[in-house]
Amino acid sequence: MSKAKKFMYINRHAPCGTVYAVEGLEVVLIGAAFEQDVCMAFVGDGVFQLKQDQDTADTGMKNFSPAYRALGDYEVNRLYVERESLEERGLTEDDLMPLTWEDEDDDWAEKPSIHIVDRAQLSDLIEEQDILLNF
Amino acid sequence: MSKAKKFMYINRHAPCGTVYAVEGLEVVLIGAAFEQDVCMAFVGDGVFQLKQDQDTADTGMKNFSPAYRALGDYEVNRLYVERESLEERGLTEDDLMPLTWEDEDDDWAEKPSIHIVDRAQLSDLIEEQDILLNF
Amino acid sequence: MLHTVNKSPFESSSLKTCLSLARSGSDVLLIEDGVYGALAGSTHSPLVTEALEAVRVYALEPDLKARGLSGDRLIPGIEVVGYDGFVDLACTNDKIQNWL
Amino acid sequence: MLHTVNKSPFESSSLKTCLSLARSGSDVLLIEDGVYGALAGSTHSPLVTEALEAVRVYALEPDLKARGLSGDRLIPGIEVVGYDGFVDLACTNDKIQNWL
Amino acid sequence: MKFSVMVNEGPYTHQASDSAYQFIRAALSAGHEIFRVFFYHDGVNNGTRLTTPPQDDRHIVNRWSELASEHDLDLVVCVAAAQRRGIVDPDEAKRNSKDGDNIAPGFRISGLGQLIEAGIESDRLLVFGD
Amino acid sequence: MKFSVMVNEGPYTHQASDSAYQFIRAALSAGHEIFRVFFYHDGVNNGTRLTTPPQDDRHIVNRWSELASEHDLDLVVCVAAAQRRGIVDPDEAKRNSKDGDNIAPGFRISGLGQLIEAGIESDRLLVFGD
Repeated sequence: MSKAKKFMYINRHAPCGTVYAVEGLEVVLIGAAFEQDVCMAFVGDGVFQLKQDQDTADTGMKNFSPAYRALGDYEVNRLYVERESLEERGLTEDDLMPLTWEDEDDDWAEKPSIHIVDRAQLSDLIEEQDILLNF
Repeated sequence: MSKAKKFMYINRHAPCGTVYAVEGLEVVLIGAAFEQDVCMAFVGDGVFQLKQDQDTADTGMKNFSPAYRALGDYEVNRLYVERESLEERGLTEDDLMPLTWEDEDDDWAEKPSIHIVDRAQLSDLIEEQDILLNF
Repeated sequence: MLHTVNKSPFESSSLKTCLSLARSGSDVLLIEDGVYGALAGSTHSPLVTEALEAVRVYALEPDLKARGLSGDRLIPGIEVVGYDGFVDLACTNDKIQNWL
Repeated sequence: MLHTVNKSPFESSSLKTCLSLARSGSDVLLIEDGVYGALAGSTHSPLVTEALEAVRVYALEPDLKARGLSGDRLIPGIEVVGYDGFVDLACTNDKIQNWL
Repeated sequence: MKFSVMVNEGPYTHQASDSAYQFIRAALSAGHEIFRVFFYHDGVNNGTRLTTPPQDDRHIVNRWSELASEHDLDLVVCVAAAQRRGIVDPDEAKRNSKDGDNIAPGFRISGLGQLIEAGIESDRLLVFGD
Repeated sequence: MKFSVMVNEGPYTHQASDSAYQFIRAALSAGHEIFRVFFYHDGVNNGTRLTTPPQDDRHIVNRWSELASEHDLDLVVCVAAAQRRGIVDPDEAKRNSKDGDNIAPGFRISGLGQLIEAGIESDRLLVFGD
């Protein structure tokens, strides 16, 4: 196979009202097996996907939010969250699930997966990619 | 059957990007047979449904916009268009299809079906209805 | 009259359109992604806070919880109801406009 | 880089989000209901006019015609292309971001 | 009170079908009557018996079928919308020369008049959709 | 140039399927290659042979089948998304104990890996959806 491509999954939908978030996560987890260069971005209502304490029991819907915690195990450990999107929604980083991954090159140190970036930084990151998929 | 109910069909979607406009029109035309008190409102992007000169040939999609001209024959002759929605979109009444109906109580005089109303008037009209369906 | 709004005000104009057309004294119920409109401290909060002077605003608790939103994060004056409360609102109001 | 926007700016935040993240020199193609963003004299026209200083904006002609929008109603500086032009834009740009 | 409910989106993609289901359950619990549930637009996709969702998720179609059976609900799929989207019962399959059908138990296919009738005959009509 | 296209919405409800079709036709006319068309989310609903749209409208499903036949296109329906929405081929019908299938000619059901592979193997990946 040729050189790895850079895949960015841009999450722009809120988690429960539509299926995009959960079916997007399924793509990311399957895609992780292909040894490409993978990252995720959370923009607009997509930042709500990472909100702590989601509990869908009273809606009868499946709670898939714990699956984000598995991303680190799949070596998906660069989750970029747009600062402006958080601020517009009255959220801070403390509202988000504390997602981490273990760095095997650093004695399995636990490191944060979530990186808060501003709009200009996100714009640069988007420009670096080869493949962009929105969920 | 009991006294006629007041049905208002509120059209809020643009005509071609989604099926709501055309499937909404199908409801209105079928519903006309039930001898209820029927009117339509066009709000937000719904005002684009009445735009003149729609030509879908190059998209391969069906052009259903001529069907609005049939509404008068089905005695659906009160089409309320929100003035503010037109203005926000840079449109005027002249951009809309000239829809008419023939008034059998007035020697079949041809009368306009489209009535431009402002937001406050539309709000009052909504309040008068029994059944509200959005397309 | 009962109005329901099911879309996020950050991505869709539904809430704004609803509040511009709902008459004074109406009930407005936020459901599904519409409950994000109940969040305090957002760019859309002032719109809802202002609307509360004319209409009652409710948010559906199961949909709030599903999205990790608790009562202390909501705009003061918004009432939280369950599906039973939704049914009650649909009974006490003589007509319903669902802003889809 | 090519960005496509397929939603009306009057009902959805897609165009605004796209323009806030598209870098200078990008191509932005309006398709489907996104072509309403090309309309001159609307409340969203200033946003697009301003963006034209940094990016090229295109609108898909079949989608404009389907909606009854002709060239003389568009914001000056927007280029109208057909599906063949869409294909060309997808070739000349090395990557594509579809703002769905 | 007599309710009718319109469902405009298919299973899973939007929450509409879930919300409608929960509303109806709550209404039935409170002793209200459900005159009809009308499936329109992509809502007709709730009426296929061919779905197999993940085992740890709710089965939206079966849930409708079971609720219909328990409470004798009238679940009506719009024929025009169903034809565009491929939901067919044995009659429709025959009429349109299809080699099979996919309608789920408890659903029936009928015309848009059933929606208007629901509006006329019910005290309240609620709509869930995109 | 080698393109792949992802379609995320079903027929008729959104323009996505029409736009994807027109784009692919234009790309083929210009001499480009279509590596794969991948149907995800409600896009899987493009792959049912049970639709019967009005006679004066385009037949979206048949149009895909015909284009696939003419140009040997690879039309892949995501299995996970299809299971949630009731699109099945004979194999899937057997595996999930369904009494029939509804897949349209020219479509095949496969996994999400086919999408990732399309991204890797193609020069460009375009997405059409809601």
